[in-house]
Amino acid sequence: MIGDVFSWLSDPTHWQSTNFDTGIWGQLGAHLRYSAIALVIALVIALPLGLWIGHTNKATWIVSAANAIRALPSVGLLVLLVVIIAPHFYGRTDTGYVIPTEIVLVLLAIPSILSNTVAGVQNVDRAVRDAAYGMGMTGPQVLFRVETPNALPLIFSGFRSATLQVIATATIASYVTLGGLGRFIYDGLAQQDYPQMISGGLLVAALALILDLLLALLQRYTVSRGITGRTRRSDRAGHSDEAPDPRSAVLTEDLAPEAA
Amino acid sequence: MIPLDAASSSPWHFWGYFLDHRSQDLGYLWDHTWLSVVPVVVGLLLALPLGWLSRRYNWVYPPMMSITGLLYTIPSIALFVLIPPLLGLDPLSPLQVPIALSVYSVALLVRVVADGLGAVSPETLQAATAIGFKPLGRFFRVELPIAVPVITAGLRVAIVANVSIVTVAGTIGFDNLGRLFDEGFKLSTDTPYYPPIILGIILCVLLALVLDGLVLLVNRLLTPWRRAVPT
Amino acid sequence: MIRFDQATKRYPDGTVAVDELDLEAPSGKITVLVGPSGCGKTTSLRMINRMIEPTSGTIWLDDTDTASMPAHELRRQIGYVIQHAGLFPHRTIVDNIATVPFLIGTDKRQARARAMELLERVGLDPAFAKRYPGQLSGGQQQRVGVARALAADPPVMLMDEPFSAVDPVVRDQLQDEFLRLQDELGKTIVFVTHDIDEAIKLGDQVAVLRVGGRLAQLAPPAELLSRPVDAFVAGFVGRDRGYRALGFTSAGTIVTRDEPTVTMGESLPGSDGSWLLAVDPSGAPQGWLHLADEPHGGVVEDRMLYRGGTLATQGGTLRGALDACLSSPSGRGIVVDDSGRLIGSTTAREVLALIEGLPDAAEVGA
Amino acid sequence: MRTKLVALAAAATALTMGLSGCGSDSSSNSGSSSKGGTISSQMIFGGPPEFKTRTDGIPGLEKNYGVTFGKYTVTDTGGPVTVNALKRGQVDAVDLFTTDPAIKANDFVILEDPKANFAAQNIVPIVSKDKATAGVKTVLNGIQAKLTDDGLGTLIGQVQNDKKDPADVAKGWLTENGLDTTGTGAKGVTLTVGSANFPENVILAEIYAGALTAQGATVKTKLNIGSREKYYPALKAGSLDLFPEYTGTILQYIDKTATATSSDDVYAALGKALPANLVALDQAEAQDSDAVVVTKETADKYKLKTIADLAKKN
Repeated sequence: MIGDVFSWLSDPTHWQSTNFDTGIWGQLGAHLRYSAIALVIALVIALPLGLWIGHTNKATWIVSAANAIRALPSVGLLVLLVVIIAPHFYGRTDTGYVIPTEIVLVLLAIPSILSNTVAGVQNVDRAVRDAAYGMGMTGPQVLFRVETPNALPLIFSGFRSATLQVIATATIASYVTLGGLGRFIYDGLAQQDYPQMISGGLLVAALALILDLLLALLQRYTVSRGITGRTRRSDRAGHSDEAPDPRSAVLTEDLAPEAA
Repeated sequence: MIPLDAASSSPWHFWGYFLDHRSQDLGYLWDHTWLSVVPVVVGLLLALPLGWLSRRYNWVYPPMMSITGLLYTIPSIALFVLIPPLLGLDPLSPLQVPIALSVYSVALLVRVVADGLGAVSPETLQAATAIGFKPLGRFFRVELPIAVPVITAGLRVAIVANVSIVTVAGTIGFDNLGRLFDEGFKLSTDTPYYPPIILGIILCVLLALVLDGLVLLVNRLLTPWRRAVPT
Repeated sequence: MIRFDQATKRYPDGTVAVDELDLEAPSGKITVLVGPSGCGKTTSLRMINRMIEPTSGTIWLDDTDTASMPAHELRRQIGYVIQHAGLFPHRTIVDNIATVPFLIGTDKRQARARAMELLERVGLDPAFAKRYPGQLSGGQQQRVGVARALAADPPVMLMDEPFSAVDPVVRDQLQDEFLRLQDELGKTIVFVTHDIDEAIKLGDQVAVLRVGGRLAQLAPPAELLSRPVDAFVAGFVGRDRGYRALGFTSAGTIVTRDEPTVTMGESLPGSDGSWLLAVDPSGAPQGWLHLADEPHGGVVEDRMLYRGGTLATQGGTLRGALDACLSSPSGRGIVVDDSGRLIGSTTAREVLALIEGLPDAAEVGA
Repeated sequence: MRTKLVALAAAATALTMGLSGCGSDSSSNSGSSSKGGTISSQMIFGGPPEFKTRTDGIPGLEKNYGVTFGKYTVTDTGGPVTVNALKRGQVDAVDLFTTDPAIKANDFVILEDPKANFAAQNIVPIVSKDKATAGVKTVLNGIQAKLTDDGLGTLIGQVQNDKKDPADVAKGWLTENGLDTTGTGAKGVTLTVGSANFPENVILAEIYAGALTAQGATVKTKLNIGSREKYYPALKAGSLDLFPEYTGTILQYIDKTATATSSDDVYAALGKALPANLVALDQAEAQDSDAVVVTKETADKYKLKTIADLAKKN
């Protein structure tokens, strides 16, 4: 079986698109496109909102509400939105399926980013915030020059776990007939072509891992060394050198509302 | 005839739909419940020794966290289809779903257990040793109870996540509440057929709430000392 | 000059943190606000830079009503040091120090150069400049905190329990350096502490506040010790205030007698007395030897020393002189010069005679 | 709330459009010229994933009629997605089941299949030999005799469009055809009826179950079982006793090399291919086979009657 998967993946015709069929590169592009759009929209909504909530400590109920969205089954939501929205589109377009998919992916990404951003800002040491105001910083200066840089590790881990969830869930776009790497999984299943199905699974997992790695690198170069503890002479003990793990984000964001 | 049709397709007809298909829906609910719970229990049982090892031996911690972190990045549908070839199961084996979910639960809970155990203060550990607990006794009588609240938080995440992930297995033909979505989708011919979809969403959310509540309840029973403190 | 004029802070729930406070912190002096927790000392301090807005009353900064300008502009003219330093973890030490100059738009290079200067001024190695706060000890962070407050050369500094989170030895050191720095800079400083000893050590004047935010007494330290206005202040100032007041009175030049010594590492002389002072080759006292315990002809070693005695500095306070006598196992108080070399010894009786010879107990420290 | 979501989604779409359309399965139909300008080369075909690779799917259409489509869009297995895609112009030709009531409802045109690319798919009950008593056979064959294409289409319409419960629909049909008379013909037999998870198959299973129960059999149902890979082994192993099947597909499933296409040939071949413990009862007149379906406008525009017409030059 593993040999079959390998030969499926190493067949160049499976990578190239034809007029008739979309290959791995094409579906990879579609997968990335759906994911990127959802992540950008989620970021545009959740990041400013999270910074504002964290900074002002107002409307914290929004965080709880966003976390409640997690209990919604994404497949159910997708199907619901598809049956509502898809019939309104005519012609050679898959917009009627893209919109529901993007809504589901955005809703999926928002809670992680939002709650981690809020937690990140709120977790900034009181003394640090106090000092910032005491130095004569204005509210926005405190937010952007002090709170945001210090919240970056948590914001990043929120974004990383959102990315993982979105990449994983974008596969179910194929359940409602769209492209993306999920196509290989659902098609392989229907065609009883298990090497194709397993290859699809491997491709999605590999994509998730690679993106997470890239984000980890980005995080490494954007977050101040003073916060990561990645300093030449670290005098911290324990596991401070260990790279932040996306799963710690999953935890923190869910632990946060309980602690609140 | 037509008003009746409109009514039976309305989103509010989900209860009538449930009554009409009670045995099937209860079957889905039951499948969904055990698929959500059993893997978390299995995951916890595996995560306890692994988490303990990562605390007991410092060198175990970083690789353990990397591996479990890596497992958690694999999308669920990918894991469902990757499990059979890896374990030599039939591609349609019904075991792949609970196994995949157990893998996630372990991946999530190992860190939680390790962090929970790490949260026990050194003073408490020294005191326990001084009183005369042996390592195993100390683990079960002192460290584990103190780590319960942190582990509980992890269990809540795991179980709520499972309820949602199980529906994905419904799209590739496994019985659970996800099948209601499939059904609604298939019957949404000219106009949307809401009842099974809405019913599925409601049952999933209720199941998540109930299971979450159960974990909290068990947590309360296991940590009587926390009730004395106002939160 | 900072002046509180009927300044009051009342919270919506009715609690009064500061009640019609009238207080003046003179220019170039250190005014310490001290009192038990809940006395409103920190609230009072934070009302000056409007981290807390007064409910009523006015606070004047020289001739300016502090409420007359935007809070952040006011704050940029006032140095601010807080308990845990509150350094920005994401910025290097040098950039932390240059925070306010950056804010007011000073040229970056100039601001950093000034920050480097300040780093040395607060006694830190310039090598620290590129490090992050997380790499510094608590005491070092607090020095950076002081440097940051000084960066824009504000005439006024507010310090909120800046030294209370560090261990006693470091605290003592920081206090001494702070006083030295203030000698050079002559800032107008308002300093909050809950530690009356710190208040007495640092303050040019000390304001004791009572719970509910009322001023109990405002006086120079010595006066506070000798003439507490009421039972509350007396109780707060503490039981051994008479003894502590000696800390503000110079002992003058103490008449000493020569003290026989033995140098470390040399062999023990035959003895006629029971206690002998050991010194190092430079003449700095190391501790006392109890000759009766030691074999004749043995070599003086570290482990033989009794180190209980404190040292009095010639030209120091009466408190120091008396304590040297009282703490010495031989009963002879050791007096040293400024560089720590032995001058001679005195006794408690002789110091007491000096105290009794003072013109009037009430004028102690005046 | 909903308007907001839609607005938000509209923004998402705008972004989608802005970015390149690469990889989208149903985007524009570029590059049709390379296919030599046949009608089909300018068409997008919609169908289930397996139709792309099945021997009677795209490869069969090419082999038998020389028809190649410009692009393939995956929809669903003869379900609403396929119907809607055709109706709303997302695709031009689709794979649907002949019994689908949506064909009539939407005035769709089934293209004739003169070369029998699609094998006959007569409805046939597959039953365990040891449960196939004379009484059971009589009851089931009685049903088979009454199953017609039109009748089946009506039943599916009641489930799919009117959202009636398959059990009720089955009961109504039995009453209508006088097959719900109580009796003792199947008394003493205990069996489990299974079905796949699409409406028509569920209705058939309910019909079988209802009639057998009326005739005194003890019947359990296990409906909506997923794919054939799941239920066929159960049937073979005896945990299911009765299953409504389609002659062509079940034959193809058991014997991948089968070539029979006409109803009688397929039925005969199936009788030989079944394992010893299973037996096929009478096949019904009713068929539910795959068909290439287009809209009336398309058929008129290109004057399409048979699948072969798709291979004509435009």
